[in-house]
Amino acid sequence: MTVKIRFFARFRELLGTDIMTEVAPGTMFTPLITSIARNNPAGYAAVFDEKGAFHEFVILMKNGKRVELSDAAKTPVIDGDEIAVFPPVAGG
Amino acid sequence: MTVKIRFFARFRELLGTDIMTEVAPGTMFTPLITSIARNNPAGYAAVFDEKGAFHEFVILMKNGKRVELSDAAKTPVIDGDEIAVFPPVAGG
Amino acid sequence: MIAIQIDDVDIGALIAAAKKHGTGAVVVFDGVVRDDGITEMELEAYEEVAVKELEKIAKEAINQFGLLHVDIIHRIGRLTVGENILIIIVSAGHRPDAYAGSRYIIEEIKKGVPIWKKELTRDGGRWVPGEHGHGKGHG
Amino acid sequence: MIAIQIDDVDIGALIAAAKKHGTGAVVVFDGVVRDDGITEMELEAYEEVAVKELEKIAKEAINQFGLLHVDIIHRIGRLTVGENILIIIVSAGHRPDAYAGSRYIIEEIKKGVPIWKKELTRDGGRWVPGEHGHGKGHG
Repeated sequence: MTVKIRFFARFRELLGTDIMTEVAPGTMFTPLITSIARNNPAGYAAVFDEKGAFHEFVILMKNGKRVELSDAAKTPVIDGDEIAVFPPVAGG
Repeated sequence: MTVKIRFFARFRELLGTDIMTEVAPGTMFTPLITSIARNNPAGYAAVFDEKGAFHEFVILMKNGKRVELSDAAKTPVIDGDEIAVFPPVAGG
Repeated sequence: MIAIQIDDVDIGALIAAAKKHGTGAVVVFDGVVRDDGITEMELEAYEEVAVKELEKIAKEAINQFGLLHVDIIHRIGRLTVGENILIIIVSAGHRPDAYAGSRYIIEEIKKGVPIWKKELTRDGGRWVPGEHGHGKGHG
Repeated sequence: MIAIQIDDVDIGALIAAAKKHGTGAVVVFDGVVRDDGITEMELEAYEEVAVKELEKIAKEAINQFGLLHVDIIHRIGRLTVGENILIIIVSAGHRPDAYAGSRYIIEEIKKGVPIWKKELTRDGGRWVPGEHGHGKGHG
Protein backbone atom coordinates (compact mmCIF):
# COMPACT_ATOMS: atom_id res chain seq x y z
CA MET A 1 0.00 0.00 0.00
CA THR A 2 1.44 3.33 -1.06
CA VAL A 3 0.32 6.76 0.14
CA LYS A 4 1.59 10.20 -0.75
CA ILE A 5 2.35 12.78 1.93
CA ARG A 6 2.43 16.46 1.09
CA PHE A 7 3.79 19.03 3.52
CA PHE A 8 3.45 22.72 2.77
CA ALA A 9 5.18 25.98 3.65
CA ARG A 10 7.36 25.78 6.76
CA PHE A 11 6.61 22.08 7.16
CA ARG A 12 7.68 21.42 3.56
CA GLU A 13 10.99 23.23 4.10
CA LEU A 14 11.75 20.98 7.05
CA LEU A 15 10.24 17.67 5.99
CA GLY A 16 10.07 17.71 2.20
CA THR A 17 6.96 16.97 0.19
CA ASP A 18 5.35 14.51 -2.22
CA ILE A 19 6.74 11.72 -0.07
CA MET A 20 5.64 8.30 -1.39
CA THR A 21 5.66 5.78 1.42
CA GLU A 22 4.67 2.15 1.90
CA VAL A 23 2.23 1.56 4.74
CA ALA A 24 0.83 -1.59 6.33
CA PRO A 25 -2.93 -2.17 6.16
CA GLY A 26 -4.69 -0.54 9.14
CA THR A 27 -2.11 2.25 9.54
CA MET A 28 -3.64 5.34 11.11
CA PHE A 29 -3.04 8.96 10.15
CA THR A 30 -1.20 10.11 13.28
CA PRO A 31 1.43 7.35 13.51
CA LEU A 32 2.12 7.66 9.78
CA ILE A 33 2.91 11.37 10.05
CA THR A 34 4.83 10.78 13.26
CA SER A 35 7.10 8.22 11.61
CA ILE A 36 7.82 10.50 8.67
CA ALA A 37 8.43 13.56 10.86
CA ARG A 38 10.85 11.66 13.12
CA ASN A 39 13.47 11.90 10.35
CA ASN A 40 13.95 15.60 11.13
CA PRO A 41 13.86 16.88 14.73
CA ALA A 42 13.05 20.47 13.73
CA GLY A 43 10.32 19.22 11.43
CA TYR A 44 8.92 16.99 14.14
CA ALA A 45 8.90 19.90 16.61
CA ALA A 46 7.12 22.07 14.05
CA VAL A 47 4.28 19.58 13.67
CA PHE A 48 4.07 17.89 17.07
CA ASP A 49 4.16 19.10 20.64
CA GLU A 50 6.26 17.62 23.47
CA LYS A 51 3.62 15.00 24.19
CA GLY A 52 3.65 13.80 20.60
CA ALA A 53 0.26 15.33 19.72
CA PHE A 54 -0.26 17.57 16.71
CA HIS A 55 0.15 21.24 17.53
CA GLU A 56 -3.37 22.62 17.72
CA PHE A 57 -2.77 24.89 14.72
CA VAL A 58 -1.83 22.05 12.34
CA ILE A 59 -4.26 21.36 9.51
CA LEU A 60 -4.66 17.84 8.13
CA MET A 61 -6.30 16.67 4.95
CA LYS A 62 -6.92 13.34 3.32
CA ASN A 63 -7.64 13.48 -0.41
CA GLY A 64 -8.43 17.17 -0.17
CA LYS A 65 -10.89 16.85 2.72
CA ARG A 66 -10.21 18.15 6.20
CA VAL A 67 -9.44 15.59 8.92
CA GLU A 68 -9.98 16.96 12.42
CA LEU A 69 -6.97 16.60 14.72
CA SER A 70 -9.14 14.74 17.21
CA ASP A 71 -9.98 12.13 14.55
CA ALA A 72 -6.46 11.68 13.19
CA ALA A 73 -5.42 8.86 15.52
CA LYS A 74 -8.38 6.76 14.43
CA THR A 75 -8.46 7.67 10.73
CA PRO A 76 -6.94 4.91 8.60
CA VAL A 77 -5.05 5.54 5.41
CA ILE A 78 -5.50 3.31 2.39
CA ASP A 79 -3.65 2.66 -0.83
CA GLY A 80 -3.51 5.74 -3.06
CA ASP A 81 -4.46 8.27 -0.37
CA GLU A 82 -3.01 11.75 -0.55
CA ILE A 83 -2.26 13.10 2.90
CA ALA A 84 -1.61 16.81 3.44
CA VAL A 85 -0.18 18.45 6.54
CA PHE A 86 0.18 22.21 6.76
CA PRO A 87 0.36 25.27 9.02
CA PRO A 88 -2.35 27.97 9.13
CA VAL A 89 -3.06 29.46 5.73
CA ALA A 90 -1.99 32.98 4.79
CA GLY A 91 -3.24 33.61 1.27
CA GLY A 92 -4.75 36.77 -0.10
CA MET B 1 -24.36 95.13 -13.97
CA THR B 2 -24.26 91.78 -15.70
CA VAL B 3 -24.70 88.35 -14.10
CA LYS B 4 -24.65 84.91 -15.61
CA ILE B 5 -27.32 82.35 -14.82
CA ARG B 6 -26.67 78.65 -15.28
CA PHE B 7 -29.44 76.11 -15.12
CA PHE B 8 -28.62 72.39 -15.21
CA ALA B 9 -30.29 69.13 -16.18
CA ARG B 10 -34.09 69.34 -16.36
CA PHE B 11 -34.02 73.05 -15.54
CA ARG B 12 -31.57 73.67 -18.39
CA GLU B 13 -33.77 71.83 -20.86
CA LEU B 14 -36.67 74.10 -19.97
CA LEU B 15 -34.97 77.41 -19.26
CA GLY B 16 -31.68 77.36 -21.15
CA THR B 17 -28.31 78.10 -19.58
CA ASP B 18 -25.42 80.57 -19.55
CA ILE B 19 -27.96 83.37 -19.60
CA MET B 20 -26.25 86.76 -19.40
CA THR B 21 -28.64 89.31 -17.93
CA GLU B 22 -28.50 92.94 -16.87
CA VAL B 23 -29.60 93.57 -13.31
CA ALA B 24 -30.21 96.73 -11.34
CA PRO B 25 -28.05 97.34 -8.24
CA GLY B 26 -29.61 95.74 -5.16
CA THR B 27 -31.35 92.95 -7.08
CA MET B 28 -31.87 89.88 -4.92
CA PHE B 29 -31.38 86.26 -5.90
CA THR B 30 -35.02 85.10 -5.80
CA PRO B 31 -36.62 87.87 -7.90
CA LEU B 32 -33.82 87.52 -10.47
CA ILE B 33 -34.48 83.80 -10.99
CA THR B 34 -38.23 84.41 -10.88
CA SER B 35 -38.02 86.94 -13.70
CA ILE B 36 -35.92 84.63 -15.86
CA ALA B 37 -38.12 81.58 -15.20
CA ARG B 38 -41.31 83.48 -16.04
CA ASN B 39 -40.36 83.20 -19.72
CA ASN B 40 -41.29 79.51 -19.68
CA PRO B 41 -44.30 78.26 -17.69
CA ALA B 42 -43.02 74.65 -17.51
CA GLY B 43 -39.62 75.91 -16.44
CA TYR B 44 -41.19 78.16 -13.83
CA ALA B 45 -43.25 75.28 -12.46
CA ALA B 46 -40.14 73.11 -12.31
CA VAL B 47 -38.29 75.61 -10.12
CA PHE B 48 -41.07 77.32 -8.16
CA ASP B 49 -44.14 76.13 -6.33
CA GLU B 50 -47.65 77.60 -6.60
CA LYS B 51 -46.86 80.26 -4.02
CA GLY B 52 -43.84 81.43 -5.96
CA ALA B 53 -41.29 79.92 -3.54
CA PHE B 54 -38.46 77.66 -4.69
CA HIS B 55 -39.37 73.99 -4.56
CA GLU B 56 -37.65 72.64 -1.48
CA PHE B 57 -35.41 70.35 -3.58
CA VAL B 58 -33.92 73.17 -5.65
CA ILE B 59 -30.22 73.86 -5.11
CA LEU B 60 -28.84 77.38 -5.54
CA MET B 61 -25.25 78.54 -5.85
CA LYS B 62 -23.54 81.86 -6.22
CA ASN B 63 -20.00 81.68 -7.59
CA GLY B 64 -19.80 77.98 -6.77
CA LYS B 65 -20.95 78.34 -3.15
CA ARG B 66 -24.25 77.09 -1.85
CA VAL B 67 -26.95 79.66 -1.08
CA GLU B 68 -29.62 78.32 1.24
CA LEU B 69 -33.18 78.66 -0.07
CA SER B 70 -34.13 80.53 3.07
CA ASP B 71 -31.43 83.14 2.34
CA ALA B 72 -32.15 83.56 -1.37
CA ALA B 73 -34.67 86.39 -1.03
CA LYS B 74 -32.17 88.51 0.89
CA THR B 75 -29.00 87.57 -1.01
CA PRO B 76 -28.00 90.32 -3.47
CA VAL B 77 -26.29 89.65 -6.76
CA ILE B 78 -23.49 91.87 -8.00
CA ASP B 79 -21.75 92.45 -11.30
CA GLY B 80 -19.94 89.35 -12.57
CA ASP B 81 -21.73 86.89 -10.32
CA GLU B 82 -22.35 83.38 -11.61
CA ILE B 83 -25.69 82.07 -10.39
CA ALA B 84 -26.49 78.33 -10.63
CA VAL B 85 -29.89 76.71 -10.16
CA PHE B 86 -30.26 72.97 -10.33
CA PRO B 87 -32.27 69.92 -9.25
CA PRO B 88 -30.92 67.22 -6.87
CA VAL B 89 -27.66 65.73 -8.08
CA ALA B 90 -27.45 62.19 -9.45
CA GLY B 91 -23.81 61.54 -10.28
CA GLY B 92 -21.86 58.37 -9.67
CA MET C 1 -6.03 62.21 -11.15
CA ILE C 2 -9.31 63.94 -10.43
CA ALA C 3 -11.31 64.69 -13.55
CA ILE C 4 -14.66 65.22 -15.17
CA GLN C 5 -14.18 64.24 -18.78
CA ILE C 6 -15.74 62.80 -21.90
CA ASP C 7 -13.00 60.28 -22.62
CA ASP C 8 -12.65 56.88 -21.01
CA VAL C 9 -9.47 55.95 -19.13
CA ASP C 10 -7.13 52.96 -19.04
CA ILE C 11 -7.93 51.41 -15.68
CA GLY C 12 -4.98 49.02 -15.83
CA ALA C 13 -2.55 51.91 -16.26
CA LEU C 14 -4.20 53.84 -13.41
CA ILE C 15 -3.90 50.83 -11.10
CA ALA C 16 -0.22 50.53 -11.90
CA ALA C 17 0.28 54.23 -11.14
CA ALA C 18 -1.71 53.94 -7.89
CA LYS C 19 0.81 51.55 -6.33
CA LYS C 20 2.60 54.10 -4.24
CA HIS C 21 5.25 53.09 -1.71
CA GLY C 22 3.57 51.13 1.09
CA THR C 23 0.60 49.93 -0.97
CA GLY C 24 -0.79 46.53 -0.02
CA ALA C 25 -4.28 46.87 -1.47
CA VAL C 26 -5.85 48.68 -4.40
CA VAL C 27 -9.63 48.86 -4.69
CA VAL C 28 -11.31 49.95 -7.91
CA PHE C 29 -14.94 50.96 -8.21
CA ASP C 30 -16.24 51.12 -11.76
CA GLY C 31 -19.79 52.42 -12.17
CA VAL C 32 -21.24 51.25 -15.45
CA VAL C 33 -24.25 52.23 -17.59
CA ARG C 34 -26.75 49.52 -16.69
CA ASP C 35 -29.10 48.08 -19.25
CA ASP C 36 -32.39 49.20 -17.71
CA GLY C 37 -34.12 49.15 -21.07
CA ILE C 38 -32.28 52.29 -22.15
CA THR C 39 -30.46 53.08 -25.36
CA GLU C 40 -27.95 55.54 -23.96
CA MET C 41 -27.26 57.74 -20.99
CA GLU C 42 -26.44 61.42 -21.13
CA LEU C 43 -24.40 62.96 -18.35
CA GLU C 44 -24.03 66.60 -17.50
CA ALA C 45 -21.96 68.33 -14.84
CA TYR C 46 -21.46 71.76 -13.34
CA GLU C 47 -17.84 71.09 -14.13
CA GLU C 48 -15.86 73.69 -12.21
CA VAL C 49 -17.82 73.04 -9.02
CA ALA C 50 -17.92 69.27 -9.51
CA VAL C 51 -14.15 69.02 -9.90
CA LYS C 52 -13.64 71.06 -6.73
CA GLU C 53 -16.09 68.81 -4.87
CA LEU C 54 -14.29 65.67 -6.10
CA GLU C 55 -10.97 67.12 -4.97
CA LYS C 56 -12.43 67.86 -1.55
CA ILE C 57 -13.85 64.34 -1.25
CA ALA C 58 -10.51 62.81 -2.28
CA LYS C 59 -8.70 64.87 0.33
CA GLU C 60 -11.18 63.90 3.05
CA ALA C 61 -10.85 60.22 2.11
CA ILE C 62 -7.05 60.43 2.21
CA ASN C 63 -7.14 62.00 5.66
CA GLN C 64 -9.84 59.77 7.08
CA PHE C 65 -8.57 56.40 5.79
CA GLY C 66 -4.86 57.03 5.31
CA LEU C 67 -5.12 56.36 1.59
CA LEU C 68 -1.87 56.48 -0.37
CA HIS C 69 -3.44 57.40 -3.70
CA VAL C 70 -6.85 58.40 -5.06
CA ASP C 71 -8.10 58.74 -8.64
CA ILE C 72 -11.64 59.84 -9.43
CA ILE C 73 -12.71 60.10 -13.05
CA HIS C 74 -16.36 60.95 -13.74
CA ARG C 75 -17.36 60.86 -17.36
CA ILE C 76 -19.89 63.17 -19.03
CA GLY C 77 -21.54 63.19 -22.43
CA ARG C 78 -23.32 60.30 -24.11
CA LEU C 79 -22.50 56.82 -22.89
CA THR C 80 -23.89 53.50 -24.04
CA VAL C 81 -24.78 50.44 -21.99
CA GLY C 82 -21.70 48.87 -20.42
CA GLU C 83 -19.55 52.00 -20.64
CA ASN C 84 -17.73 53.33 -17.60
CA ILE C 85 -19.43 56.27 -15.89
CA LEU C 86 -17.29 56.66 -12.80
CA ILE C 87 -13.93 55.15 -11.94
CA ILE C 88 -12.57 55.40 -8.41
CA ILE C 89 -9.14 53.94 -7.68
CA VAL C 90 -7.72 54.00 -4.16
CA SER C 91 -4.65 52.42 -2.66
CA ALA C 92 -3.83 51.81 0.99
CA GLY C 93 -1.46 49.78 3.11
CA HIS C 94 -4.20 47.35 4.11
CA ARG C 95 -7.52 46.26 2.65
CA PRO C 96 -9.95 47.60 5.29
CA ASP C 97 -8.86 51.17 4.56
CA ALA C 98 -8.91 50.63 0.80
CA TYR C 99 -12.48 49.28 0.84
CA ALA C 100 -13.75 51.87 3.32
CA GLY C 101 -12.08 54.74 1.49
CA SER C 102 -13.49 53.64 -1.86
CA ARG C 103 -16.97 53.32 -0.43
CA TYR C 104 -16.74 56.68 1.30
CA ILE C 105 -15.85 58.38 -1.98
CA ILE C 106 -18.72 56.92 -3.99
CA GLU C 107 -21.27 57.71 -1.28
CA GLU C 108 -20.06 61.31 -1.00
CA ILE C 109 -20.21 61.71 -4.78
CA LYS C 110 -23.80 60.46 -4.82
CA LYS C 111 -24.71 62.92 -2.09
CA GLY C 112 -23.27 66.16 -3.23
CA VAL C 113 -21.43 66.51 -6.53
CA PRO C 114 -23.34 68.49 -9.19
CA ILE C 115 -23.64 65.86 -11.91
CA TRP C 116 -26.86 64.65 -13.53
CA LYS C 117 -27.81 61.68 -15.65
CA LYS C 118 -30.52 61.31 -18.22
CA GLU C 119 -31.56 57.87 -19.36
CA LEU C 120 -32.42 57.90 -23.05
CA THR C 121 -34.99 55.43 -24.26
CA ARG C 122 -36.69 54.85 -27.59
CA ASP C 123 -39.61 56.94 -26.27
CA GLY C 124 -37.56 59.87 -25.07
CA GLY C 125 -35.68 60.33 -21.85
CA ARG C 126 -35.88 60.58 -18.12
CA TRP C 127 -33.63 62.42 -15.65
CA VAL C 128 -32.41 60.06 -12.97
CA PRO C 129 -33.66 61.31 -9.60
CA GLY C 130 -30.94 61.96 -7.03
CA GLU C 131 -30.51 59.44 -4.23
CA HIS C 132 -30.90 62.26 -1.70
CA GLY C 133 -33.65 64.82 -1.90
CA HIS C 134 -31.37 67.66 -0.99
CA GLY C 135 -27.73 67.39 -2.09
CA LYS C 136 -25.13 68.16 0.50
CA GLY C 137 -24.00 71.67 1.27
CA HIS C 138 -21.41 72.72 -1.26
CA GLY C 139 -20.39 75.93 0.47
CA MET D 1 -11.99 32.85 -14.23
CA ILE D 2 -10.84 31.15 -11.06
CA ALA D 3 -7.15 30.37 -11.03
CA ILE D 4 -3.98 29.85 -9.06
CA GLN D 5 -1.18 30.78 -11.40
CA ILE D 6 2.30 32.20 -11.77
CA ASP D 7 1.46 34.70 -14.48
CA ASP D 8 -0.07 38.11 -13.96
CA VAL D 9 -3.35 39.05 -15.64
CA ASP D 10 -4.66 42.02 -17.61
CA ILE D 11 -7.07 43.61 -15.15
CA GLY D 12 -8.49 45.98 -17.77
CA ALA D 13 -9.46 43.07 -20.01
CA LEU D 14 -10.99 41.18 -17.09
CA ILE D 15 -13.10 44.21 -16.11
CA ALA D 16 -14.38 44.48 -19.68
CA ALA D 17 -15.30 40.79 -19.64
CA ALA D 18 -16.99 41.12 -16.23
CA LYS D 19 -19.64 43.51 -17.55
CA LYS D 20 -22.38 40.96 -17.94
CA HIS D 21 -25.93 41.98 -18.83
CA GLY D 22 -27.37 43.98 -15.92
CA THR D 23 -24.04 45.19 -14.53
CA GLY D 24 -24.10 48.61 -12.89
CA ALA D 25 -21.02 48.27 -10.70
CA VAL D 26 -17.71 46.45 -10.93
CA VAL D 27 -15.45 46.28 -7.88
CA VAL D 28 -11.84 45.17 -8.17
CA PHE D 29 -9.64 44.17 -5.25
CA ASP D 30 -5.95 43.99 -6.04
CA GLY D 31 -3.72 42.70 -3.26
CA VAL D 32 -0.15 43.84 -3.78
CA VAL D 33 3.25 42.84 -2.36
CA ARG D 34 3.85 45.58 0.21
CA ASP D 35 7.27 47.00 0.82
CA ASP D 36 7.71 45.92 4.42
CA GLY D 37 11.47 45.92 4.11
CA ILE D 38 11.38 42.78 2.00
CA THR D 39 13.15 41.95 -1.23
CA GLU D 40 10.59 39.49 -2.60
CA MET D 41 7.70 37.32 -1.57
CA GLU D 42 7.36 33.63 -2.32
CA LEU D 43 3.91 32.11 -2.54
CA GLU D 44 2.98 28.48 -2.37
CA ALA D 45 -0.40 26.77 -2.69
CA TYR D 46 -1.96 23.35 -2.28
CA GLU D 47 -3.22 24.00 -5.76
CA GLU D 48 -5.91 21.40 -6.40
CA VAL D 49 -7.55 22.09 -3.05
CA ALA D 50 -7.06 25.87 -3.24
CA VAL D 51 -8.75 26.09 -6.65
CA LYS D 52 -11.72 24.10 -5.37
CA GLU D 53 -11.96 26.37 -2.33
CA LEU D 54 -11.86 29.47 -4.52
CA GLU D 55 -14.61 28.03 -6.73
CA LYS D 56 -16.71 27.34 -3.66
CA ILE D 57 -16.19 30.86 -2.32
CA ALA D 58 -17.10 32.37 -5.70
CA LYS D 59 -20.30 30.33 -5.84
CA GLU D 60 -21.25 31.34 -2.30
CA ALA D 61 -20.62 35.01 -3.11
CA ILE D 62 -22.73 34.78 -6.27
CA ASN D 63 -25.61 33.24 -4.33
CA GLN D 64 -25.34 35.50 -1.32
CA PHE D 65 -24.91 38.84 -3.11
CA GLY D 66 -26.50 38.18 -6.49
CA LEU D 67 -23.21 38.82 -8.27
CA LEU D 68 -23.29 38.65 -12.06
CA HIS D 69 -19.64 37.71 -12.49
CA VAL D 70 -16.67 36.72 -10.34
CA ASP D 71 -12.98 36.36 -11.18
CA ILE D 72 -10.43 35.26 -8.61
CA ILE D 73 -6.79 34.98 -9.62
CA HIS D 74 -4.28 34.14 -6.91
CA ARG D 75 -0.68 34.18 -7.97
CA ILE D 76 2.07 31.88 -6.72
CA GLY D 77 5.82 31.83 -7.14
CA ARG D 78 8.23 34.71 -6.55
CA LEU D 79 6.78 38.21 -6.63
CA THR D 80 8.51 41.52 -6.10
CA VAL D 81 7.27 44.60 -4.28
CA GLY D 82 4.29 46.17 -6.05
CA GLU D 83 3.33 43.03 -7.97
CA ASN D 84 -0.23 41.73 -7.86
CA ILE D 85 -0.79 38.80 -5.50
CA LEU D 86 -4.54 38.44 -5.66
CA ILE D 87 -7.05 39.94 -8.04
CA ILE D 88 -10.78 39.73 -7.31
CA ILE D 89 -13.22 41.17 -9.83
CA VAL D 90 -16.94 41.14 -9.16
CA SER D 91 -19.84 42.71 -10.97
CA ALA D 92 -23.35 43.35 -9.72
CA GLY D 93 -26.41 45.39 -10.62
CA HIS D 94 -25.77 47.84 -7.79
CA ARG D 95 -22.77 48.94 -5.77
CA PRO D 96 -23.69 47.64 -2.29
CA ASP D 97 -23.70 44.06 -3.56
CA ALA D 98 -20.49 44.57 -5.53
CA TYR D 99 -18.61 45.93 -2.51
CA ALA D 100 -20.05 43.38 -0.08
CA GLY D 101 -19.40 40.47 -2.46
CA SER D 102 -15.81 41.55 -3.06
CA ARG D 103 -15.15 41.91 0.65
CA TYR D 104 -16.76 38.56 1.40
CA ILE D 105 -14.48 36.83 -1.08
CA ILE D 106 -11.23 38.28 0.26
CA GLU D 107 -12.17 37.53 3.87
CA GLU D 108 -13.07 33.93 3.03
CA ILE D 109 -9.80 33.49 1.14
CA LYS D 110 -7.86 34.76 4.15
CA LYS D 111 -9.67 32.31 6.40
CA GLY D 112 -9.50 29.06 4.59
CA VAL D 113 -7.69 28.67 1.29
CA PRO D 114 -4.43 26.67 1.50
CA ILE D 115 -1.96 29.28 0.28
CA TRP D 116 1.13 30.48 2.12
CA LYS D 117 3.44 33.43 1.78
CA LYS D 118 7.08 33.78 2.69
CA GLU D 119 8.62 37.22 2.94
CA LEU D 120 12.19 37.15 1.70
CA THR D 121 14.61 39.63 3.21
CA ARG D 122 18.34 40.15 2.87
CA ASP D 123 18.77 38.10 6.06
CA GLY D 124 16.64 35.17 4.99
CA GLY D 125 12.90 34.76 5.11
CA ARG D 126 9.84 34.56 7.28
CA TRP D 127 6.57 32.71 6.69
CA VAL D 128 3.65 35.09 7.10
CA PRO D 129 1.45 33.88 9.94
CA GLY D 130 -2.19 33.23 9.03
CA GLU D 131 -4.76 35.80 10.15
CA HIS D 132 -6.68 33.02 11.88
CA GLY D 133 -5.07 30.47 14.15
CA HIS D 134 -7.12 27.67 12.72
CA GLY D 135 -8.06 27.81 9.05
CA LYS D 136 -11.68 27.11 8.26
CA GLY D 137 -12.95 23.61 7.73
CA HIS D 138 -12.25 22.51 4.19
CA GLY D 139 -14.23 19.29 4.33
